[in-house]
Amino acid sequence: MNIAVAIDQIPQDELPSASEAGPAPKRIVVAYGFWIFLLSDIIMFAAFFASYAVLVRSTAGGPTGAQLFNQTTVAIETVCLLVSSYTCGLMSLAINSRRYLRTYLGALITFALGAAFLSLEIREFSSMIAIGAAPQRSAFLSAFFTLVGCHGLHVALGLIWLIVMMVQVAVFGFAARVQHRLLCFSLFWHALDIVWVGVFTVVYLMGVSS
Amino acid sequence: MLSGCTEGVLDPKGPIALAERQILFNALGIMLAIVIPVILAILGFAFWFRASNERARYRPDFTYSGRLELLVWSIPAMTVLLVGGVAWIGAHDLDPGKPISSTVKPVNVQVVSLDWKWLFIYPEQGIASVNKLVVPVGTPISFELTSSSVMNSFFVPQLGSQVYTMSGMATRLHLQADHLGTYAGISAMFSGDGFPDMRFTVDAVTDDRFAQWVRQARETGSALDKQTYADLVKPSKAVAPFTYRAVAPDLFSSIVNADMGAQDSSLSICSTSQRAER
Amino acid sequence: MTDARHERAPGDRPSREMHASAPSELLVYTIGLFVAVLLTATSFWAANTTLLWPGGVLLGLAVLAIAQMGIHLVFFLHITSGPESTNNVLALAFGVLIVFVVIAGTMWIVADMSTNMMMPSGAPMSMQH
Amino acid sequence: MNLLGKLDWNAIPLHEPIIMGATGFMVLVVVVVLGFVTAKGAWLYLWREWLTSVDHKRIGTMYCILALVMMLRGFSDAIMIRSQQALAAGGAQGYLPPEHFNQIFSAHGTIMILFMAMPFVVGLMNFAVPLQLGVRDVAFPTLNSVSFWLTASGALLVNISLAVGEFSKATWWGYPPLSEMQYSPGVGVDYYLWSLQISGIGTLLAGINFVTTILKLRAPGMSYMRMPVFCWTALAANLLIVAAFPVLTATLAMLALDRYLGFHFFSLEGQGNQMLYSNLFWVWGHPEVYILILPAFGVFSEVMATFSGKPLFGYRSMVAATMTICILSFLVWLHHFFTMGASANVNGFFGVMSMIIALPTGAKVFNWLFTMYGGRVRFSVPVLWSIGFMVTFVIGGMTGVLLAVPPADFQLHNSVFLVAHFHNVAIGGVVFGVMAGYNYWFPKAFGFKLDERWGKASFWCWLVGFYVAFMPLYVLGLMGMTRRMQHYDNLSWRPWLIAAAFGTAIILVGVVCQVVQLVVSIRNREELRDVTGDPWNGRTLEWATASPPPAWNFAFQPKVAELDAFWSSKNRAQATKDEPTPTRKYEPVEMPKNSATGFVTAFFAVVIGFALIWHIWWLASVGVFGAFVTLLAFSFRRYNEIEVPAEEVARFVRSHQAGVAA
Ligand code: HEO
Ligand code: HEM
Ligand SMILES: [Cu+2]
Repeated sequence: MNIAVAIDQIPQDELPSASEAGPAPKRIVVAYGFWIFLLSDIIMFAAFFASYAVLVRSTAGGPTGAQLFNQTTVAIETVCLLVSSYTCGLMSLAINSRRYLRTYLGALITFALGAAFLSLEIREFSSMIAIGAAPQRSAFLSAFFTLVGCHGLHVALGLIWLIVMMVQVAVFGFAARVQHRLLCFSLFWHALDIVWVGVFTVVYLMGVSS
Repeated sequence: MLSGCTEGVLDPKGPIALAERQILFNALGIMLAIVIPVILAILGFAFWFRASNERARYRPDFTYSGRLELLVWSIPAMTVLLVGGVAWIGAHDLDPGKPISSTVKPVNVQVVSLDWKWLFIYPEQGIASVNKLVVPVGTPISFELTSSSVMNSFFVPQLGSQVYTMSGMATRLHLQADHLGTYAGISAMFSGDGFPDMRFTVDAVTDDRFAQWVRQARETGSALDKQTYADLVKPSKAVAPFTYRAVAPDLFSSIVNADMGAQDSSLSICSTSQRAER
Repeated sequence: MTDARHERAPGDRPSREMHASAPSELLVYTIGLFVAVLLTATSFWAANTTLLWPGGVLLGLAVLAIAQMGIHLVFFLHITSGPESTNNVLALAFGVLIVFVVIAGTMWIVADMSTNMMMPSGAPMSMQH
Repeated sequence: MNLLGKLDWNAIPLHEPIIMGATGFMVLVVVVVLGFVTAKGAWLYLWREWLTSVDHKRIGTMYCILALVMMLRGFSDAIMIRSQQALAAGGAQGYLPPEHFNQIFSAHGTIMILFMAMPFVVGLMNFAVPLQLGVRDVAFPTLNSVSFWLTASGALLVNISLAVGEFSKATWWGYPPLSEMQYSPGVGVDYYLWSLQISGIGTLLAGINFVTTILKLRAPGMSYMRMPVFCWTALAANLLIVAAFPVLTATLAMLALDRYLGFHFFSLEGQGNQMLYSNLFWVWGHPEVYILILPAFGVFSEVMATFSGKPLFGYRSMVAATMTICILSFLVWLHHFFTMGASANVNGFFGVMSMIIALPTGAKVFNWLFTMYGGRVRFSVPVLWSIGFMVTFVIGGMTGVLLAVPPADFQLHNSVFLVAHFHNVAIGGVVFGVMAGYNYWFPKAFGFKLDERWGKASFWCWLVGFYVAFMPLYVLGLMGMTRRMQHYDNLSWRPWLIAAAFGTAIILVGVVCQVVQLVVSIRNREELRDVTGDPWNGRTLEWATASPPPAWNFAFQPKVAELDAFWSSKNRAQATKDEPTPTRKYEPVEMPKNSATGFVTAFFAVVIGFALIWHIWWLASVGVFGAFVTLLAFSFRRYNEIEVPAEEVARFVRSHQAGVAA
């Protein structure tokens, strides 16, 4: 039979609900896809958190968290990330209103804070390794370096991404596609903050207080 | 047909294996009661409603029926309820860590899986045996198990439950042999090249014979201390059974702890580096 | 920019036309930052104080962390319970469920086995002990 | 410093005749294929139309081809295991020494699960889901291509391990400490790690893509309760991918850190915890088997409804069952290690949870049953596979429930009874399912049907062969035979193992029939041609377009007002036959542009994987850099879409309609 006819036979009436509205616009599709990616990423972190929780007491005679962690550093790191999340939010506002200068400024501050966080973390890691508390020392330290390092790696990737995005803003302006990516970036950056809340609570604060 | 086969889990020689076989049969019976009718229905429906069958009524609108839907979910639910009950109660009754209640005093055996052989330490008797486990019948045997290197699983099918052996940990198992005889024991967890030869035999003997065996063992062979253990731990395949006249008292716990503290790590390192050289 | 019939993209705020009374976006971020800093400070305080019963500290830290994650979701990621973000919330709920199952399940199972196996001192176990 | 890391000529097992024979054969096949392509001058065509294609139909087809090729590889391994065990009884050692045998079964398990079954189900979803949803492509077409090529990279690495170095000897689980450097110093485990890691990331990206596609891209009017069941099962499977694969990624990363940098997650020293690996592995591993079976369930649902000439019975209950299985599959993983020493409460809890999965699964079986009831069942090849599945799967499911009873598992764990169980569900469920799907959608993909006679022959050989090959294993398991035995003493096992080998030979005939079926069908394609686009009297939207569908799938966006949209629209059209074709204005179609991103990224992924396996650090860095630059280049591409002119769309529709009328 005639297929074009067949499709036309389907009654076409009002389309009320969102689930019947047909394919969603690109911005929603992209952001939703990225949302799902973030969830999967957080599930990966969950596996590292679980491993950390299991191995936290397995110090093999080596140093414990309470002996190693410096709360002041962690507090500064936390502030860096929190404020960078805020400036990242301001950057999204600037993007929505298509203001170049504010966008660059927001990105710059976000980048600087992220980089500060990262350098603090690297300092912390290298000072630990210097006193023999390297990941090879014990299962606890393996789990610690992996969990915290994985978050740090995400921050580093975020910084590279941010640079690339600023170049794209410069090259393409606020093209739809660039805007979608910037939306994803801000989702990513905020999600890293959420993971960090888990990290500083479970690793640093619980590790020190118990 | 199956029960004629020797050496399997369907030919139990002790209370644990017996109970497990019963659970197996019960669960199977409950499920077959639903699975067989389902299979017959599939074949029957497919045959009757074949397109070429003029007599079958075509009912394209038969796509939902609340009553059938209820049935569809409740039949499996009933079965699951029954089998689930079996599983829950069975898991508790036959928990490998649960001692067997008996008036007879249990015999303790410490099991170490090595590459690729089994070491059985009798702490009370002060002897040890490789690849051969001798137990008195009618007496609960209380096992503590560990491994010198990779994971293995201690398993005597005719006596019942298996349990993993892992280095740095001690798992628990309780078995009992009710009949005289010789039973096959294996590792049920793949452990590398020598795995298929990781067999041992279980001799279930009378109390007298057991005492006699212990006496004999005390008189022959060498003593098992950290030095001889370091020799034993070297990888080897298909080792013929032999015994040790004496055992260093804390050997088992030092094997369990070998990799935990720094003090005695030589034990596990020596086994592993040699194997790695292969 | 988004079609009104469709749900919202994660991270997007409800469009101003639909919610004329919605607070300004800058304000939302600022409130978020403020509350997050407050919660963080409380966490650091709770971890170091001797005023609290030790078991309570862990509980308190956990609650504070969950609260803070919620704040981030609402104020920074703009997740709301409205009908136009049902899918976003559902996906989030699925993720949270899995995260919970993975972490709690793993800790439960390994802790249970460890206690069963008479692990020597310093044995792995869950952090709650 | 050594420029080639651990790699040298000794890595190639020149002294092993079996390996070299297999390698030679593989190389020969590759050379023949490449030569054929060159002779036909088809390189450019291949590059433009396939390797760089981002069309979901093409990618789906390539997934299926990859799966079929890997099935041959995995099946050859199975034949070797079976023949070895038929020979190596008593004192005999057979023809495969342990280090070789152990690689073979490890490779077989890894390949069958990750490089045969996974690509096959992902391929079917790729092909069918966007068509069924009535849309033009998946949410992220280029990402889709990346996913496919990453999966192919993993498969390639596994096959390279045959010729260069070795594959893992530590089973498809890779349990430490056996898989740690200490006990597996060779490169085998590294091949395992990186091939799984790379393909796993590809699969994860595919999962994200499909969840987004199904939730955000559907034809107007297609509310959730109007979605075809296959889409529902695909949604569930992809949600499981998104939730489970990150755990695999993390777990493998930890094992890699142990092996490469001396970390102590699972090692004996440093207080690592081997139980943690088993636990995390099965957190992924159990959902993984449902990722495989759920799409198969979807295929059976489509096939049973279509060939019974009736809507699926109990659609809502099917949807509910699918989503219940999706959630429950995350609550049962401990049933793979009941014998590790957990307490009775833990074992009991996970035992009971496992059984609860039998509930929705049972509901599904009954619903298929009632779909046949009152129908007119046409016994085409897809239906045969489906009915074969129903009968076989309930047996396999039943033995699964039996294994979920902890005391029974204490005795049957790691026995060949377990091997029988999972082949019973993996072959009787997944393989039968993908075969049904392959026969069902083939005419849609290529415009002609597959030969029925050879298809039926293949089905019967597989069915009978399966029973002969695996029922003996149930018996052997009860006789106390463990899995993974390179040789054994007990002579009473031997007759059963010979029977099993014989069954495998019957399956081999089935596999040959499949190959013949394909060749014969291609040769007779003109007789088997289907011009209508709807050879089976289908119900869902994929049958509403031409076969093969144009790149843009549908000239006009279909609108949906009920379940089984195409079926009801056909019925309605029959009632109002004489109405004239409404004249419609064709509009240009925007299509995603081809991209080499996937192919090139995956090329670098192979480089990275290979370099890491052989500790060639500089090469790994080059690979990372190359992959990064590739992705960067893609992100700077100015135009991602091309426009198909309205006239071309119109021309296609007219010629298709002319074909239908003729
Ligand atoms: C596609 C793959 C697949 C599927 C669908 C299943 C389905 C199931 N599996 Fe299996 N499995 C699969 C693949 C595997 N399983 C394994 C191992 C395995 C083990 C571990 C055994 C051990 O290691 O000792 C258990 C306990 C189960 C249980 C189950 C259960 C309860 C189901 C249920 O989902 C089945 C539900 C279906 C039923 C029950 C039939 C239909 C229902 C009817 C007709 C209703 C009425 C019936 C009843 C209520 C009984 N599986 C392994 C081992 C891996 C390895 O060790 O290497 C693999 C690969
Ligand atoms: C086509 C016919 C097949 C045959 C004849 C076959 C045969 C075998 C054999 C003999 C073993 C080893 C059993 C043992 O350890 O003693 C095995 C293991 C295995 N098979 Fe198959 N198989 C087939 C198909 C499949 C399929 C389709 C899958 C999955 C989708 C699969 C998955 C596995 C797995 C996971 C293992 C375990 C590997 C390990 O122990 O690490 N097989 N198979
Ligand atoms: Cu399972």
